[in-house]
Amino acid sequence: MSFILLHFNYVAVAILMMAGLFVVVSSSNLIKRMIGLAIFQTSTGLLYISLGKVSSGTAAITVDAASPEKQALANHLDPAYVAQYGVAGVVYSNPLPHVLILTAIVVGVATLAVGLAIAVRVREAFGSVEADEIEVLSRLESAQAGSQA
Amino acid sequence: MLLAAGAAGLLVAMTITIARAIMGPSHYDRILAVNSFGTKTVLLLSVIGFVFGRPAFLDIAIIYAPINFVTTIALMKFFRYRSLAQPLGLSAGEETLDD
Amino acid sequence: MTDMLSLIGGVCVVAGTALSLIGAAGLLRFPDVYTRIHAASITDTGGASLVLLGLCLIAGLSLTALKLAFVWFSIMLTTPVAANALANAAFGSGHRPRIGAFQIMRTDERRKTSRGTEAP
Amino acid sequence: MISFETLYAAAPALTAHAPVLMVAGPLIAACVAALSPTARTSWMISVTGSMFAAWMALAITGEVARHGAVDYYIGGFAPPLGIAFYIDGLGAMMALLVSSAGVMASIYSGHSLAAEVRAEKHTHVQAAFLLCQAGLLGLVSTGDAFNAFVFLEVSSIGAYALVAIGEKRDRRALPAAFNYLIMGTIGATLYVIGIGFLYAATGTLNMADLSARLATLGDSSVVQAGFAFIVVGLGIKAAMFPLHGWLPGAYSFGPSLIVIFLAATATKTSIYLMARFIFDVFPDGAAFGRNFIAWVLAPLAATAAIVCSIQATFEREIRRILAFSSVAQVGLILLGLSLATILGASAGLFYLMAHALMKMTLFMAVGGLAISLPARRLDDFAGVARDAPWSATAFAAGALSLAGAPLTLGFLAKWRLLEAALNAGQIWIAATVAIASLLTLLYVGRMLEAIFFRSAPAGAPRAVEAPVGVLAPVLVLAGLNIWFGLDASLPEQLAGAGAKALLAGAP
Amino acid sequence: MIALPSSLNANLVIGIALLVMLLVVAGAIVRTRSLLAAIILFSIYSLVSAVWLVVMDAADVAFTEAVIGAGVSTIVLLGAILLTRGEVEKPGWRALVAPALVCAGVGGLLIYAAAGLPALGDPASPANAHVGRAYLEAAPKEIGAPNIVTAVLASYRGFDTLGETAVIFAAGIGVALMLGFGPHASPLPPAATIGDHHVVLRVSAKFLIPLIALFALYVQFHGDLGAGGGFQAGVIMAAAIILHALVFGLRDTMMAVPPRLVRSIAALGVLLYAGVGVACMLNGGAFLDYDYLFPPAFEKQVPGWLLGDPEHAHHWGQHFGILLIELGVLLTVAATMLTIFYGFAGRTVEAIRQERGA
Repeated sequence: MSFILLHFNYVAVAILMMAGLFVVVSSSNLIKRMIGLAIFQTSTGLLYISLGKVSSGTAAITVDAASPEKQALANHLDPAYVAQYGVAGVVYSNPLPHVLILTAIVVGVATLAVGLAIAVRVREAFGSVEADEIEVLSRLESAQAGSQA
Repeated sequence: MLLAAGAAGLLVAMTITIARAIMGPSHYDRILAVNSFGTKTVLLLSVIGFVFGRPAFLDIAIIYAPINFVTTIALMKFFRYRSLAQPLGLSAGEETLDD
Repeated sequence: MTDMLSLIGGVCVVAGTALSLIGAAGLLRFPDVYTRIHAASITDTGGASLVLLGLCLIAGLSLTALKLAFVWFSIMLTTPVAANALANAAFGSGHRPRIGAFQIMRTDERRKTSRGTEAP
Repeated sequence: MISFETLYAAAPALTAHAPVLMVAGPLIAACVAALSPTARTSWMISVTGSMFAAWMALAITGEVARHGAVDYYIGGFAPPLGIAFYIDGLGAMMALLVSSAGVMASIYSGHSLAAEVRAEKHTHVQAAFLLCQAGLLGLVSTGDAFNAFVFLEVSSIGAYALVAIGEKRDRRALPAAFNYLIMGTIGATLYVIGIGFLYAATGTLNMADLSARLATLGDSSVVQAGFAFIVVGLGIKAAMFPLHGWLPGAYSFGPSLIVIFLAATATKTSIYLMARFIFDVFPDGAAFGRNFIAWVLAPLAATAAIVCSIQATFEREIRRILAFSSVAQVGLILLGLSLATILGASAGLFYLMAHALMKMTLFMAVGGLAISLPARRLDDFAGVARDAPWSATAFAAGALSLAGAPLTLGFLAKWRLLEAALNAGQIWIAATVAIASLLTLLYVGRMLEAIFFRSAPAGAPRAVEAPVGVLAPVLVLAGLNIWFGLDASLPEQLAGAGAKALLAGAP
Repeated sequence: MIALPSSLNANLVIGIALLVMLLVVAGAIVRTRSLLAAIILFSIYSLVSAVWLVVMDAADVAFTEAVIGAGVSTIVLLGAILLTRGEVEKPGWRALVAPALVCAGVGGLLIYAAAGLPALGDPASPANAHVGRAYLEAAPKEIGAPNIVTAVLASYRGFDTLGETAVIFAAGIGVALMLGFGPHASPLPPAATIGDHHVVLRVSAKFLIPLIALFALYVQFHGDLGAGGGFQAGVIMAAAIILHALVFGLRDTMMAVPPRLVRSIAALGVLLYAGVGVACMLNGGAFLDYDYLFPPAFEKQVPGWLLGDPEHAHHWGQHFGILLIELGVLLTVAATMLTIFYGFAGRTVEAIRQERGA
């Protein structure tokens, strides 16, 4: 039971990734595909953040040793646990995945913006945002270029 | 304990709001749901800041309310004006585009 | 004294949550957009006020309380305005209330909405 | 005469920081180009930035040749805490390749861009191009797995937008760019997931540290999944055989500035990163690694070499022929690497450089012709040899090299590949290389026949010789195809050093 | 054996509840055919994941996700469907078998790996024990910023952040190239005032806009003390201007903040960031080594009161370095977000105009 609970995050992330990827590869609408791509990218972040969580940890913003906040954070924990895994009496979660995912989120929004901009231009050029229709039009164009000769 | 109960209650309320957002039926219902969901999120963020002993994270709650507002206005303009560029306060939006 | 305040604060938070829950129930159960707006926005502001007041009592006089006041201020500023704008937009786009003085909707339209089809 | 020695001696202070300047130079140039007032100034900034990067790459190559691999700790923090650049023989070779391709492409763009993009957009096009270049240079020099992802994306996002602006010539550029974006982003995201798994298993992101920790760790499902995600993700970016769907569109509809640059570098840098992971980061003895090379990588590469060569033979549009040929040649490069011997790797890397050179020549020549002749199909190029003899000659040099005609670089490259395969006892790989070369002859023959031996139909639009600014880099590259065919010591040294760096402990 | 905190605590339960919510929302996004519903649900998805991130102690990431996912992404997506004029997806999937196989392959591999991953919250897992812990121990001494995420982001992995800024800059260039250089890109039609129904909105927006901008500055300069930083501040700053455009019209906003200026600011931000790196190099340190931001001779001249806390006095190079590069990030991000908004919103006017002309 506890194995399932403590690995639930990873399974949930896997399903979210699959959902995102499924929308990207199966949908024909370009905008919908971008939404799927955004979900796919966001779920990667969830994986990293899950890896960096520390039980009973707190966000990696150091707390003053004298502040009441610090007492509140530490007093319900096993002192041995705090001594081994804490820094200066407080257990913090791992900051590194947070840094990486901040970067990844930024990359995600950049991709989203550029992708949508291209999709808008596709609509202006082809009159459609459905991949199948665009494909037919492109094929037609290639074939026409061939038959004129 | 009371705070945890509060957080749990807010989670239930959020779930119900999501149900409305999924069901629709009209898009206005969805906007309403997302707006109301945003408010509940702000509350939940504030409450869990206290539950976990780090009220410093209220900053996120503070900024979320205005961002939610911006999104709602954008959604509303989408329906009313079919344009994000029009100034508010003009009726239907169609004729105002002409020079 | 602080224990007492924390207790009152906790009760306020729970009360506010209950208000939010009631609002959510209304959002789910009410028949049309306007009644749902009514349910959601009133309970949201009320619930938010209570929850934030409760948290303020727990926090005591500090920077945190100031921040909470700020959150309250921005919720009070934005939620009613957004609700107003939303109702305005919905009315402008031809949605008519299903009950009350504005009920001028035809029967066939009503059937369509109650079936849950997506409005244009 | 300004020799490499004088340049190296001139700026000792700069060369100490060469690894990071090589990346920061084009990055800063990109900002300045975006701020510059006219198309002309932005072009000059672009050329300057690219040349600066090439100079730095030269300095690093010299340093690596003399003293071995170069480390650079960014922010002064030692790895694994900080991000470190690590450039060994392989990295130096790639940096030199990318930056010299950048110089050629930016010089070339001075004239070619005017025909393809509206003038007011030029400043931003040059900025995007410089960002693309900075990204690829960062990718080949960084020693941090996540940092590599960031630079992969810097280069990709610039490239997506640049491919899309080919719409002015042909609207099909837009869906091609969109497709490229979707595939590229899926690839990059899979790579990030793979890095996440490796991070979960080892707790580090620095490649050297990863390698050391993976060696003590042994096999686990997490490491295996990490390996799979990294290889598939980079495989998409490298246009490895069944994942190459984005490439033909992007190469045939983008404006020539970006196409020549991408053709020479984009897939190659991903191959570089993939090789880094397969041979360097993952422990040598990892069973899944060896199985992957033997049962997946090599067969897929062989299939690519043959199937895509056949596809190229049946294509009608000249750029699509070249694009499918690129996928096939990626297969040949990977075949060389998959031998996992020093000889094989050095043959693969040699082929990588040779292919970059010849594809760049070909795309540049075609782009030069297309300035005056807005055509895509092979038939439209009938008889251009008479109207534009210089461009056609350059094209012929590249094409002959691609086909592996004796006395060209391509011949040597193929010969080395054959030799390495026979040496490793992999007869079927040798056979694949031979068959692929024969198939190459077919489509190269078709192209040369149309350009040289057919006459243009009456009334068809005639080509005009490309302007000097375009012709000069094309002819230089064409000359290099022949020159290196006669004296291949430079690429040979680079490839040899690269292979040694890649397979430190292999036979 | 040290007793781990009980596995079933409030943290875990709330986290799982939120993940279930995420799964439901994602399922609904996959199912719905209405693009608008998908966008609204995506905005909810971002919000839920922001709360989840707070539960997982990733306050900075949650901040970013909230302002990006629920704010900018939604608005950009709305702009895109306005321009593509398709609110409803065509019925029928393309082909279901191949996509399902691809997803099953990826998902299977993920779940195969998941079984081998350490349990959630294991403090001794390799990921948490090695470099991550080293940052927690080293950053307060070496950098001096209480927010360790900011310290790692800006200092240890400052080069990643430079790359990230470059990515955003590239995206701004890309969107500008696609949408923002049109023949009528900046001058918009004059606004004719017809009956004004939105007095409430206009008045409250006048209140809110300076407030949001002020808060952006707070997030910017508070970034090394609490959650926040240049990136979040940039997005919030852009949100303030976007709100202005939404309420008072794009034309007025573009007159106040011209698109050309915005594009230049984006480049200047990256330039500032890289310039700090080069300055450190010229003073004898490595690229982005803020300890060398000021030449030593200059550092001796600094009056004591400026250094403040004597305990952290030797970090002032780091402190100012982080401040400067965060400013660069702020400029680039705010300017790029605005460029993107201008691109999408400005195009709408043009599209409608073209349609009417045709």
